[in-house]
Amino acid sequence: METSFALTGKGYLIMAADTTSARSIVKMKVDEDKIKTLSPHLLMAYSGEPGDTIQFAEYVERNIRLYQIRNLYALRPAAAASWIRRAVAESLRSRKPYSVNLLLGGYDTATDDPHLYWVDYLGTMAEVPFAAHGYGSYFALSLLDRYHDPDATLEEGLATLKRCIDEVSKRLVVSPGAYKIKVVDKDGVREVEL
Amino acid sequence: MNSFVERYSATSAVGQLRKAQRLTEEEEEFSDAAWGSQAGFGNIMNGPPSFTVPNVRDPAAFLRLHTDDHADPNCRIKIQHGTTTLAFRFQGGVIVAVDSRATAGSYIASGTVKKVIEINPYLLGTMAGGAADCQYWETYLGMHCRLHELRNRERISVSAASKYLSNLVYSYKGMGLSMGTMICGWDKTGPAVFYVDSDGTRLKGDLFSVGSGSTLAYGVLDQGYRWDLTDEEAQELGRRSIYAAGHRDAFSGNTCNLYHIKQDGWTFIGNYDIAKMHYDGPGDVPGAPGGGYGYDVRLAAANSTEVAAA
Amino acid sequence: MYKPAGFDFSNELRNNFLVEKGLPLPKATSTGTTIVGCLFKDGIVLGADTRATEGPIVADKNCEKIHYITESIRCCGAGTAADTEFTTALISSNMEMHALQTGRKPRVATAMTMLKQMLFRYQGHVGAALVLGGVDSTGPHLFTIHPHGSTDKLPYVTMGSGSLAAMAVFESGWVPNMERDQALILVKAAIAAGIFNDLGSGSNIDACIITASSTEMLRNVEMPNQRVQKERNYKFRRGTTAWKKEDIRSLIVDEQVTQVGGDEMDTS
Amino acid sequence: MSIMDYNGGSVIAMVGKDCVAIASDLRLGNEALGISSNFQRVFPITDRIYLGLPGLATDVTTLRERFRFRVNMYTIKEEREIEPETFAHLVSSTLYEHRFGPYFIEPVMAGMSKAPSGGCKPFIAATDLIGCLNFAKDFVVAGTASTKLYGVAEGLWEPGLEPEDLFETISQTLMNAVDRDAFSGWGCVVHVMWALIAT
Amino acid sequence: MDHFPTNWGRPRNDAFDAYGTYPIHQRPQNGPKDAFVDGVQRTQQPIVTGTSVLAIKFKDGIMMAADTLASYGSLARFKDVQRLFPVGDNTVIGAGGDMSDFQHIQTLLDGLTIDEFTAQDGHTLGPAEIHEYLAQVMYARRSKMNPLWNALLVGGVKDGKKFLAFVDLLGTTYSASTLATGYGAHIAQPLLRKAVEGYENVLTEEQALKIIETNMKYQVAIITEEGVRISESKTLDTHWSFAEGIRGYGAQAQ
Amino acid sequence: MPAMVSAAQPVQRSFNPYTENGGTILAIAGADFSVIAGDTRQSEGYSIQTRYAPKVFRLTDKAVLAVNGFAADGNMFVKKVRQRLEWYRHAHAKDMPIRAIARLIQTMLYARRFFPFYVYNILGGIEEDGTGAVYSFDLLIYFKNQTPAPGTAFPKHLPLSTVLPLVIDSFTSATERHIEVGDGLEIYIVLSKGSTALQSLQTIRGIQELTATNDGERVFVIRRELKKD
Repeated sequence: METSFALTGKGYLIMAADTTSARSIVKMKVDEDKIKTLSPHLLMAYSGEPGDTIQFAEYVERNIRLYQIRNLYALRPAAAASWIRRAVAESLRSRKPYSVNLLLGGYDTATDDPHLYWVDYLGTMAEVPFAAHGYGSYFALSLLDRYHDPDATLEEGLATLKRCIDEVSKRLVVSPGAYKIKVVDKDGVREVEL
Repeated sequence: MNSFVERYSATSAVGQLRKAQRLTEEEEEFSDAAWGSQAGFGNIMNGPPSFTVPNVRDPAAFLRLHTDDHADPNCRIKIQHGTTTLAFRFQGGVIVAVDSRATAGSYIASGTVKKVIEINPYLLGTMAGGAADCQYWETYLGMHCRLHELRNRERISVSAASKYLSNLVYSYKGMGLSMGTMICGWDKTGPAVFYVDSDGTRLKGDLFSVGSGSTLAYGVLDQGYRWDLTDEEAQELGRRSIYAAGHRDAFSGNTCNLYHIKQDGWTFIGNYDIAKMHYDGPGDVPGAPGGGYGYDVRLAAANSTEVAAA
Repeated sequence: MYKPAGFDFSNELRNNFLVEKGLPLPKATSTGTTIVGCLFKDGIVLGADTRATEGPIVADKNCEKIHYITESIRCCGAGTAADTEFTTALISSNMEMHALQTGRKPRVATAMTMLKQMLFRYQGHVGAALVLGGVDSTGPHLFTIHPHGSTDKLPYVTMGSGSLAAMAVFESGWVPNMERDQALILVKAAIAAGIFNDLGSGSNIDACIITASSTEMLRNVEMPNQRVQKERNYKFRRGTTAWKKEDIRSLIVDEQVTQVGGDEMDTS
Repeated sequence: MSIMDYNGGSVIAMVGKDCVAIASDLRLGNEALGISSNFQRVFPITDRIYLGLPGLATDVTTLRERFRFRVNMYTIKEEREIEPETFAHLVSSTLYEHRFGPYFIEPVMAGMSKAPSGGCKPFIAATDLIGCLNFAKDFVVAGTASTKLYGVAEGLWEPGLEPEDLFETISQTLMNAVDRDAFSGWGCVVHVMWALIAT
Repeated sequence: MDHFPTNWGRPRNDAFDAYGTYPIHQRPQNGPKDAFVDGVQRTQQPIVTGTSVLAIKFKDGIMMAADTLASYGSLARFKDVQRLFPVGDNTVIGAGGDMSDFQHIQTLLDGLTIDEFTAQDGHTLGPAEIHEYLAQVMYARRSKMNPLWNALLVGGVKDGKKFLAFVDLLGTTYSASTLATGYGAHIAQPLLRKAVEGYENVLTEEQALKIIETNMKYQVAIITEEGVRISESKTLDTHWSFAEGIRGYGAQAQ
Repeated sequence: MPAMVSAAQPVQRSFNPYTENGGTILAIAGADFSVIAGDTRQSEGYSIQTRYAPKVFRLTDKAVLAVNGFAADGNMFVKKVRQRLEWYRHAHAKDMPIRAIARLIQTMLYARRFFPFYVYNILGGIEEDGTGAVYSFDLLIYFKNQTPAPGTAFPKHLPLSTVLPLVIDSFTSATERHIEVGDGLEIYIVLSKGSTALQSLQTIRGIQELTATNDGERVFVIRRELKKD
C-alpha cells in the first residue's frame, strides 16, 4: 500500500516514497520513482489512482518547467504549491478528475528555509512541518509529533525518517518494501540511501 | 370450553400475573426468585443471560438499520464509538492505559468514561468498541472468575478468563456485538496480556493497542518499547502513547487512565488530562521528562533552552 | 472574464464524486414556517412568523419573511430560505423593470405569473412556497405559489409547516368584507396558532397591510416570546482566557503635518 | 459523516459595545485524523471586515481566492473600500450562484460598518451554504461545532460587552463548545475589532 | 466488526470480503425455513382507516367527537362507521387508524370487562385503568413488530376525576386537556388548545359542545359523572361558498 | 476468490418501532446534593403532543431518574425499574442504593442489546456516603462521572444556590435555540442527610417536597414555565 513521508529540518527537506507499483494483489514493479523533481529546489511525491498520478505529475512538471523557461527563474515553493492545488481543484470539477494525493516540498532560495505542503485529491492544502500520505500516515503522524525537530541536522532527520519507515514495515499489513528518499536543500535535490 | 372455564376460574394472584404476562408476552420470566433475596438484580443473576430479539426476519440487519450511523447518518440511535486503549507486558508487569472519550457522531458525549474495567484485584479488562458490550460481558466474566475461585480454590488464570470471554462473545457472532478488549493480569505464569474481540479472535502477546487511535498509539509505543523498561519508563510510555493518539485522533482524548499490574494485583497510577499533558506535561510523576508533550510546546521549550544556553 | 448570468454548475460534478464516495451532501437550510394572507374590505393583510431553522436548531430568531416585490405587492416565503430570498428579490427587480418599461403600476397577477414561470422552469428544485398579495388597479389579489409552479387564488391562504394550524383559525374566523383591524387581529391569531402549535414556527409576528392607498409593514407587530431575564450574570473576569500571542493593529494613522516652504499662515 | 464534517472546524462571531469579534479553531483534519494544527479559516477582507469560512477545506481556499478577486474588482471599479453590508450580499450571491452545486462552506463575517455619523457600527452576518443571509444582533455561528456553539453562546452572551469582555466571552464560548466537538479544536484564534470613535 | 481505524468498532461492511471467506456469519440467520412465511400478513400498513377523533375536557367531564367515515386508501369507503366505543360505565374510547384492528381492540376490551365482572370484587375499571391496559397492549404489540395500527383516545370520569389520554400504535402515551388524532391533530388542536387550555374547569357542556361543533365532525360522546352519552351520527352542513367572488387559480378574471 | 455478492438484504421498512419525542434532561451532582431536571414538552416531528409529560421520576428518596428519547420506551422502562425497586424493598426492607440502581439499569438496558430501548437515562441522587452522584447512560450502558483529580475545576465545588440558577438558565437558553425544548421545566433536588443546602431552598417560590421516608435524604421539586413557541 502506498505510503509517502516528508519532513523539514534545518535548511533541508527530506521526502520519501515507497517504490512499489501495484495492481490489485500484484506488485508490478518494485523500483518506481514516485517523487518528481519539479524544479531545482522543488520535489513532489504523488500517490493515488494509478495512471492519474503519473499523468498529473508530468502535467505539473511541464508547466512548472514552462514557467521557468519563460521567466528565467523557478516558482518559489509557496507559489508552486498554490498553482498545483488549483490544478487539482479545477480538475476535480471536470469530467475526468485527477485523483492524486501530493506532498510538495521545496527549499526557498530567497528566504533560505524549507517549505512543505500537504495536498490531497480534493485540493485541500496545508503547510505543515511534517506530513504523510497513505495508510502509513496512521502510524507515522504520532511518531513524528514525538520525534520530529525542525532544527535537527540531516543525520537526525534521516534517523527520524527511519523510525517512520521501520514502524510502517512493522505494523502495516501490506507494507512497502523499499523507499526512495530525496533531500532538497540549498544545493538542490539529491537522492540518499538510508 | 375448557379454555373458557380455565380463563374465568383462576383468580389467584399468580393466575392474574400469568395472564398479565401472556398479555404483554414478556420474555422475562417472573420467577419466584424475583420475590426473594435476589430481587432487584438485573438479568445477570438469572443464569445464562437471555436477550430480547426483535421479531423480524434478520435481527442483525434490524439493529444495524437503527444503530449504524455510517450506513445511515440519520439513524436515530447513535452508539458510541472511538477509543484508544493499549496494554503491554514488560519486566515489571503489565501497563494498561486508555483514553476517556465517548463520541456519538461528532458530539463528545462524555470525557470521563472509565474504559478500564476492574474485573477483580488481579484482572483488568479494557473497553473498546461497543462500550456496553465490554462493560456487560466483562462484568459477567468477573462473576465467573469469582465462581472459579470458589470452585477450585485458586485464582483463574488470565488465559482461562480470556478464553471464557472469547467463547461467550463468539456465541453471539453475527448478531452485531462489537468488542475489542485486552484482558490483562498476573497469574502463576507471571504477567499476561490477551487480546479478545467480538469476531472471536483471542491472541496472547506482549503489546497490543486497540481502537480508532490504536495505530497512532502504536507509532509511539513501538519506538519506545523494550522488555527491560523500568516501571517509571513503562508508565511514561503508556501515558505518552495515549497522549499521542488522543491528540491526533478526533475520537480519542480528554484524559488518560493509567494502571500498572504487578504480582500483588493492579494499582491505579493516575488520571492525566490530555490537554494539560500537551501544554504542561503530566505533572510531577515518576518517569515524566518535564514539560509539555505537544509538538509546538516541545519545540518552544527546546528553543528557550538554546537561547538560555547561548 | 465573461460569465453568463444564472446558476453556476461547476461544482456539480465534483459534488457528485463526493456523494459516490459515501459523504452525503448536507441538506440546504429549509425552514418550517407559518405564512398567511387574507382579504379584507379594503385590501390584503399578510402575516409571517420570524423563526428560521436548521433542522431542530433555531438559526435566526427574528428573520424577515415578508419580502418586498413592489410598493403595493409583498410576498411571504416558506421553504428553502435562500430560494425564497433570491426568488423574490429577482422578481422584485423584474417587476421594477416591467414598471419602468410599461410606465404603469405593476399588477399582482404579473408578479404571480413571473414567479410561477420561474418556479415551473426549475421543476421544484427551487424550493420556494410563497404567499403573494397586493393591490393593483384591478383590486386586491392574494395567491399562493407552490414550489413546482402551481398557483391558487383564494380569499385566505396559508403556507409552511404551520399552515394547518393557521388555516384552522381562518376557517373558523374569516368572514367576507372585514374591517382592517378585524383582519389584522385574525391574521395575528393565525400566526400565533402557528407559533404556539407548530415547532417549525416561532418567535414574533410580522404583518403587512396593503390597501389601494398605502402599504403598512408592521415588523414585529407582536412579540409574545421575549426571552426572560437570565438568573445569573455570565461575564468573565478579564484575564480568564490564556493566550499565546497578541497582535494589535491600529488603523489610525498618526499624521503630523510639517509645513515645507510657503508662507506661514497669517494667524495674527 | 457529512461533507461538512470532513475537515472539521468552526467559527463564531459576536457583537459587543462598539466592537465585534470573530473567532475560529485551527484544526484541519482528514475525517478523524488530524493533519494540521495551524489551518487559518478566518481572513481579513478589508481593514474593517473579517470573513470566516468553516467547511470543506478545499473550498476554504477556493472561496477565499474568489472573494479576494471579487473584492479587488469592487475596489477597482468603485474606487472605495467595500462596506460590510455590501460584502455580505456579495458573499450571499456568490454562494447562491452555486445553488445547484454548492461550495461546502457556511461563511461567517464580522466587520465595522461606517455609520452616517462618521463613527463605526458593529456588524455580523452568516449565511448557509447556499447563501441565505442571517443578520443577527447578538452572535452567529457555523461549522462542525455549531450546535454546541449555539448553546454555549446563548448562555454566555450578553449585550453591551466592552472589547476586553467580548474577548473573554467569545474565547470561552468557542473553547467550551469545541471541547464537546470531535472535529474542532487544536487551538483557536480570536480577532476583536473596536472603534476608537464610537457612534 | 470493522477494524479499520476510522470505522473502528462498527459493523463490518460485508460487501467487502476482507478475509476472502465470503463472510458467512453475517448472512441472515439460516433458521428453519417456513415455506409459508411470506403468506403470513401482519398489519404493516392500515387498510380501512378512519382519521380524526377530537376530545376535550370541560367542567363536568370529557367530550369526544369523531367523524363516521372510513376510507379504503383515499376512497371514502364506509360512510357510517362508529368509532366511539363505550367501555364500562365511565369510559369512552375513540379510535383513528385501521378499523379491523380497532374491532380487535373492542374484543379485547369486552374480554377485559368480563374478567373484571367475574372477579366480583366491587371494583370497576375506570378510564385510567383502561388506558393503562391499552398502553400495555399497544406497546407489547409494537415490541412484537406486529402493531395494532390505531391511535386511541381514552376519556372518562370516575370518582370525580376527569381523565383524558392518548395511546398510539407505538405505545406512546400522553395526556392533555385537549387531544386529537390524525389529521385533526394538526387542524383542530390549535383551536381546541386556545379555547380549552386554562378553562378546563369553567366550560359548560353547552360551551364545550359549541367548541366541538366548530371543528366539524360527527358523532359525539359526552362522559360525565352520570355516565356516557353517545349521539347518533349527525351530518354537518359544509359551506363551500366562501370563495364566490374568486375566479380561477391565477390571472383569470372571469 | 468467490464472486462478490452483496449480502445486503432488502430491509422491511414498513414499520419502524421507534420514534423520537424530543426534549432535554440534565443532572448536576454537588458535594451533598444532586439536581436532576427536564423539560415537559413531548413532541413528534413538528407537532407538540402535550405540553406536560414528565421526563423526571422520583425512584426513591435517594435516587431520581430522568429519561429521554422515545417516550413509550421511556415510560415502560421507568415502570420496570420501579417494579424491580419495589421487589428489592420487599426483600430487603430498605431502598436500593443508587450505585446498585445504576448497575441494575445497566443490566436491564443490556438485556435489550438486540432490540434496544431507545432511551437515554440520567440517574442522579445521593450515594451511601452522602455525596451527590450522577450516572449517565447510553442506550445500553452507564458511565459514572469519574471522581475528579484533586484540585481540578469540577462542578462539585458549586453550591446549590449557584447550581439552580445555572440549570434554569441552561433550559431557557436551550428553549431559545432548540425547537423541541420548551413549555415547562421540572427540577428535582435530592439532598443528603443534614445537607446545608436546605436553607437556600426555603426562599424558592413554588417548591414542593416529595420525601416519602424518614431516612434523612429529602427530595424536592421545583416547577417553572418555559416558552411555548
